[in-house]
Amino acid sequence: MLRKMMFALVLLALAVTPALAAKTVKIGVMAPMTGSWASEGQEMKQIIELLAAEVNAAGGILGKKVEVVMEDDGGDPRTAALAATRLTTRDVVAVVGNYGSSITEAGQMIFDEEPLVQIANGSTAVRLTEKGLKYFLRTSPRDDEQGRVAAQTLQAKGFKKVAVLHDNTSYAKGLADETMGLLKGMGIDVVFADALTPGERDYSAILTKMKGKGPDAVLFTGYYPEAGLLLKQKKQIGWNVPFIGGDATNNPDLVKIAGKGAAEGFYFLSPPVPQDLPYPKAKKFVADYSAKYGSAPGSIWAVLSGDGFLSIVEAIKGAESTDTEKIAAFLKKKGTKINGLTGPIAFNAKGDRVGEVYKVYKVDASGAFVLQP
Amino acid sequence: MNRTLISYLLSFALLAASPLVLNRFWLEVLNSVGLYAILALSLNVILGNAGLYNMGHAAFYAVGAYCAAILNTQLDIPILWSLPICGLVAAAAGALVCRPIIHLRGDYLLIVTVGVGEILRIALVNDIFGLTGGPNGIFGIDRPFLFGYKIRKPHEFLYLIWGFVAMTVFLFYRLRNSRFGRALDYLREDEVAAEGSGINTGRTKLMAFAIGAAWAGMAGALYASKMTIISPESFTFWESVLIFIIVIIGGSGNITGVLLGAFLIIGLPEFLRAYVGEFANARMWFFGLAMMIMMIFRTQGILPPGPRFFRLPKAGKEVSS
Amino acid sequence: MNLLRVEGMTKRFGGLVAVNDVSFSVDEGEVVGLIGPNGAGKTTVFNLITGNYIPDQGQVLFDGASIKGLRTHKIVDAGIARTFQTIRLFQKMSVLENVLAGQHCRMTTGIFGAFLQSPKARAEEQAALDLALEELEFVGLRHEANNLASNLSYGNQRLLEIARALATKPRLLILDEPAGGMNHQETDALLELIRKLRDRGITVFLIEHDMSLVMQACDKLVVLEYGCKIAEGDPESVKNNPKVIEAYLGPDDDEE
Amino acid sequence: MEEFFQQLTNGLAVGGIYALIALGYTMVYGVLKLINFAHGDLFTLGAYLGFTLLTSFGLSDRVGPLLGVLILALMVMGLVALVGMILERSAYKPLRQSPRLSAVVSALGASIFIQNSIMLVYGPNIQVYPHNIMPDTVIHLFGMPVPLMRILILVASVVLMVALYLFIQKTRTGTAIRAAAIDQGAAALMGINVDRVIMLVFLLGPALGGSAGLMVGLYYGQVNFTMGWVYGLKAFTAAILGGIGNIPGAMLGGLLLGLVEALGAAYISIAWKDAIAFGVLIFILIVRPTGLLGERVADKI
Repeated sequence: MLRKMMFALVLLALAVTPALAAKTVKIGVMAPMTGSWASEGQEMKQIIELLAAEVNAAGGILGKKVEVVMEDDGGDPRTAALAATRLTTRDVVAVVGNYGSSITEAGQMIFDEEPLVQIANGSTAVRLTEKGLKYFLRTSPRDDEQGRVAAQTLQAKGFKKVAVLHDNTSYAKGLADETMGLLKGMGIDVVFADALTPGERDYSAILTKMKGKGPDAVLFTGYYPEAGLLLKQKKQIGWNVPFIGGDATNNPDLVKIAGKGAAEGFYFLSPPVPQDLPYPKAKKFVADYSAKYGSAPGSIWAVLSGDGFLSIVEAIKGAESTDTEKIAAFLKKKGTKINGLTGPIAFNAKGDRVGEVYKVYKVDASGAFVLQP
Repeated sequence: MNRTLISYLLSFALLAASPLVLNRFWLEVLNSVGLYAILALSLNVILGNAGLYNMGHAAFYAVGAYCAAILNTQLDIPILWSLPICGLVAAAAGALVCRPIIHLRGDYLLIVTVGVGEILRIALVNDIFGLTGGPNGIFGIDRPFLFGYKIRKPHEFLYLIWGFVAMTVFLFYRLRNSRFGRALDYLREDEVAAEGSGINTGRTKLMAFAIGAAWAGMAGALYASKMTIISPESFTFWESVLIFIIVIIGGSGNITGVLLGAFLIIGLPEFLRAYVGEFANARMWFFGLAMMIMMIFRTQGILPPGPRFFRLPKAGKEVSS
Repeated sequence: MNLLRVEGMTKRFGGLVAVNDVSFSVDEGEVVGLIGPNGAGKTTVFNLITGNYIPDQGQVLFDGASIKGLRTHKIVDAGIARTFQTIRLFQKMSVLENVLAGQHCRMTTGIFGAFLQSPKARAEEQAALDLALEELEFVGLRHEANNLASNLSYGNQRLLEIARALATKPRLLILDEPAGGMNHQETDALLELIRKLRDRGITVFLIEHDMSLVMQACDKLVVLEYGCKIAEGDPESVKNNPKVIEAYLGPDDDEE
Repeated sequence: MEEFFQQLTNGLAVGGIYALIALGYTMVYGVLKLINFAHGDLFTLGAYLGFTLLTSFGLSDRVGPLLGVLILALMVMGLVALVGMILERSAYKPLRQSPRLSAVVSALGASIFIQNSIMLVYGPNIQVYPHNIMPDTVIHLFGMPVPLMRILILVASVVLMVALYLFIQKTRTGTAIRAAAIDQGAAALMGINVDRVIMLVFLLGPALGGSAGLMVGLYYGQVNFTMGWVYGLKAFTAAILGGIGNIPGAMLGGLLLGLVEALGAAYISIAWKDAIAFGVLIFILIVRPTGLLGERVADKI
């Protein structure tokens, strides 16, 4: 019984952490550092720390150094809500993250009530910006935009019968639903629509079933590990059908998993990868990143978190304040253009990124991602 | 008995005073601990008292959460009003699901409950009956209103959740020291002897599941209103495992032990979050290590239950307990 | 009149016929013994009566009504209580709690009653405690009420099982080797207890290997061998039944 | 009809892996009555160790692919067996006399620990096996395209399973394991060193799990640190399906589960595949409460 009280006392003592006067500008990052999505989170951390070092080397913002405050959302909503609350107690002026729409949503209201500006990176669910939240923005495009591009691509390539496969995550299903809705209007038949279980290894049963339906093309809206396996196993059962993926398949590991032979000819939609951008900023970033960590960044989503970070830095500079109202107003102001890693960034009043973001890529025989005209 | 009561009163008084010194984060941690305390106490009835291996408790938690969410978003029923309904629906689900599997023993029951939990989660993901919103879940759930006052700040939830915990502890102590509570003990100790002493073991098991499910369901409703959005990701197999771990580590069958277990298992990772900052990705590594060490050094859990004794009159006089 | 009537009861386990077409009856107020060599199927007969097993054929009538196929707790509820050959107490619980188990089926407080603790529920709980203590007093274990069951001696554990069975307020008490593991003194006390039971109007049906106890305690004996009944009658006639002597007691064996 | 047979081979390939992992669960369970939840993570460990050995020594370049993989498999099995034994000594042995579920929680702790250790050492990214190790050949069986690797994997798992079965049934040590599984106390009285038996079981089970990890790595090419959780739960389901503690049961359960998944996905729904598999499990347990080959234990009253 005493134990319980002692525990409570210890909790009390530890909780009274000293709050020092702000000598730095703290920017919070919500990322999955543990759990199934840890690879995304750790890359987000690397990218943002690299960018922060560059900002600091260039003199910081408002005469102060930038400090990155990481918080692990564990990739699950409950932990994310706790992490968000903790971040609100750590004197941050704005937040980057999270990866995953449902994870973002768990903390969204907490930041809104604080209030803090939040710029999400891997959160494409349409509804996130449809709630009328004043301080929420995102650098990632929305499912409906990608769905539109996906449907147009399928139409442009002249496919008449399409199979749609997702993985029953919020993101992949959202994209699949958006696309299927549009395909109907275009007179394209969806001959197959189902969801695989992510994290498994053998998708032969699904491929065999899909093959039986005889589609002209397959749209897979899930993530690269499964996409890679699907491509590899598709080749093994001797099925030669074009595969098209969503932006979550944009990861160099896709080719490693599938093998060059199997990956060749795979199309996917994605915001442009930094390597392909004409902007010097992007080129410098890729070079710096590769120099520091040994390889180019793999996940487009992690790169988008870098864009979120840069947007906040620029907004604080532009607004000359760390006040939430002012940061948000600056970001949403018409005419604001931030020089980001994935090109110029501008936001509309809802907090969505404006402009054509999606490009079509194709994997060539050497396994490289080639931007399609 | 009195010492226990005093410690409880003191602890709850401390909790009630905690918003004075704790910041929002720690209050939210306490809220999380409170929710899991309710879940673990409810599983404790099934696992700790009745000795039925249930590793799918998140299923009932999910039933309650979705029930509250659907009632609230579709029929505008306030969360706190829907609380008893959620409890009843979850209890019905518990009794219904367990009816055919109740005769399974030990580990066979364990895997079947895991299966039930997974089937339910998959059903939720696949938007069963068009009610659950698929992988997106349900959003826009109202915050609870108490006497016309909207509960939304961490410390307000602290009082709501821990008030519910206090009520649960109070009722479950009564339950444990009742005819039903004893029946669960008999069942756990020796099913054949219990049946032979005239206890309807089949029905008792079902009741245990129903009570446990009812409380898990109400915890789900509280969770739904606290998060305002729920999705199947919150009700995975891991969630069931977590609740299971709390009960065993706390001291299977002991209410105080289970509460301590909730502090430890839910509090520890947040503790690590705050104090191993540099090693954020090693957080769960420490956690796993701590679990092993804890079990090795306290094999019965933190506070294993003791036998129940009655205060007896001197021989020949009347009994009073 | 017959309190218990078994008619043509048969039970097979796989190819083995454990109980073969056995019929007998137990009258109200009697003490009846079921005897036979090891493996004769005595405990199986008990298990068939108490619903732990269900007979393949035949009928079990209690107080004129069929109890065949009922679940054990229903049969207890109907008024048949039992003890086990291998002691099955709730070892980690107190002696008093063990006896309270028997009271369970005579109480009505449910889950909501437990939550509310209404005066009625409290009164019922108190009455159950009182009765449990009375039964402990009856078997002579009251002073052990707050001891753990596992701390009792073997003989006392058997007595505790009887107290637990008595707490169900049975009309028929089935004892499976009640003297097993008891010393002489304890056996004598047990004999006394069985007589007291009869005085309370409880019918007793027991399996026992201790022949002196059986001969002194029982009004009637039923003898099994290889699952078949070979004799039934008062102890004196059974004792002199040549079939029994041959099959069970053996030509040179003493009663002891 | 061709699609049906194709699905059968799909199911058998997945089921073979399940069966191999399930053996580890069932062996440990048989002797210790412990659900070793860390077993799935030992499987992952096997996959990662295979990856390291493969990429750092360039084994197959020196001795040719077949011999290379064989040596690799032996090394991986040995190392994972060693880890399994250390795990048993440190996390389970102190709990042998305690309530069963305490050991289960210790096993869950070990699972989290191993999984996160792997993440900390290798990083959270997916690791991809080199591609050129195994032949990419696809052969045609009755007109069906079947990757050669798939057949090899099935053959390898069957060989391992049969070897284990013969070892358990025909050797003295195997008899000791079976005896300890039935009654540890009696086995000890008969002069069997039960402690050694347990150690042996914790060498064999993890070795098989590790070999399954290696196979998954070699064939599917992709491993990540959380995969043990997915495969572990499935394999545990398979072990229960066959009757836990029963070695042929684990094999049967694994293959059956693979088939149910493939056919369920093919003819009912892919999204509901796992629900169908669990539904079948529950149905079978309702009809046969101790699994397909599990012994029915009647209560001695």
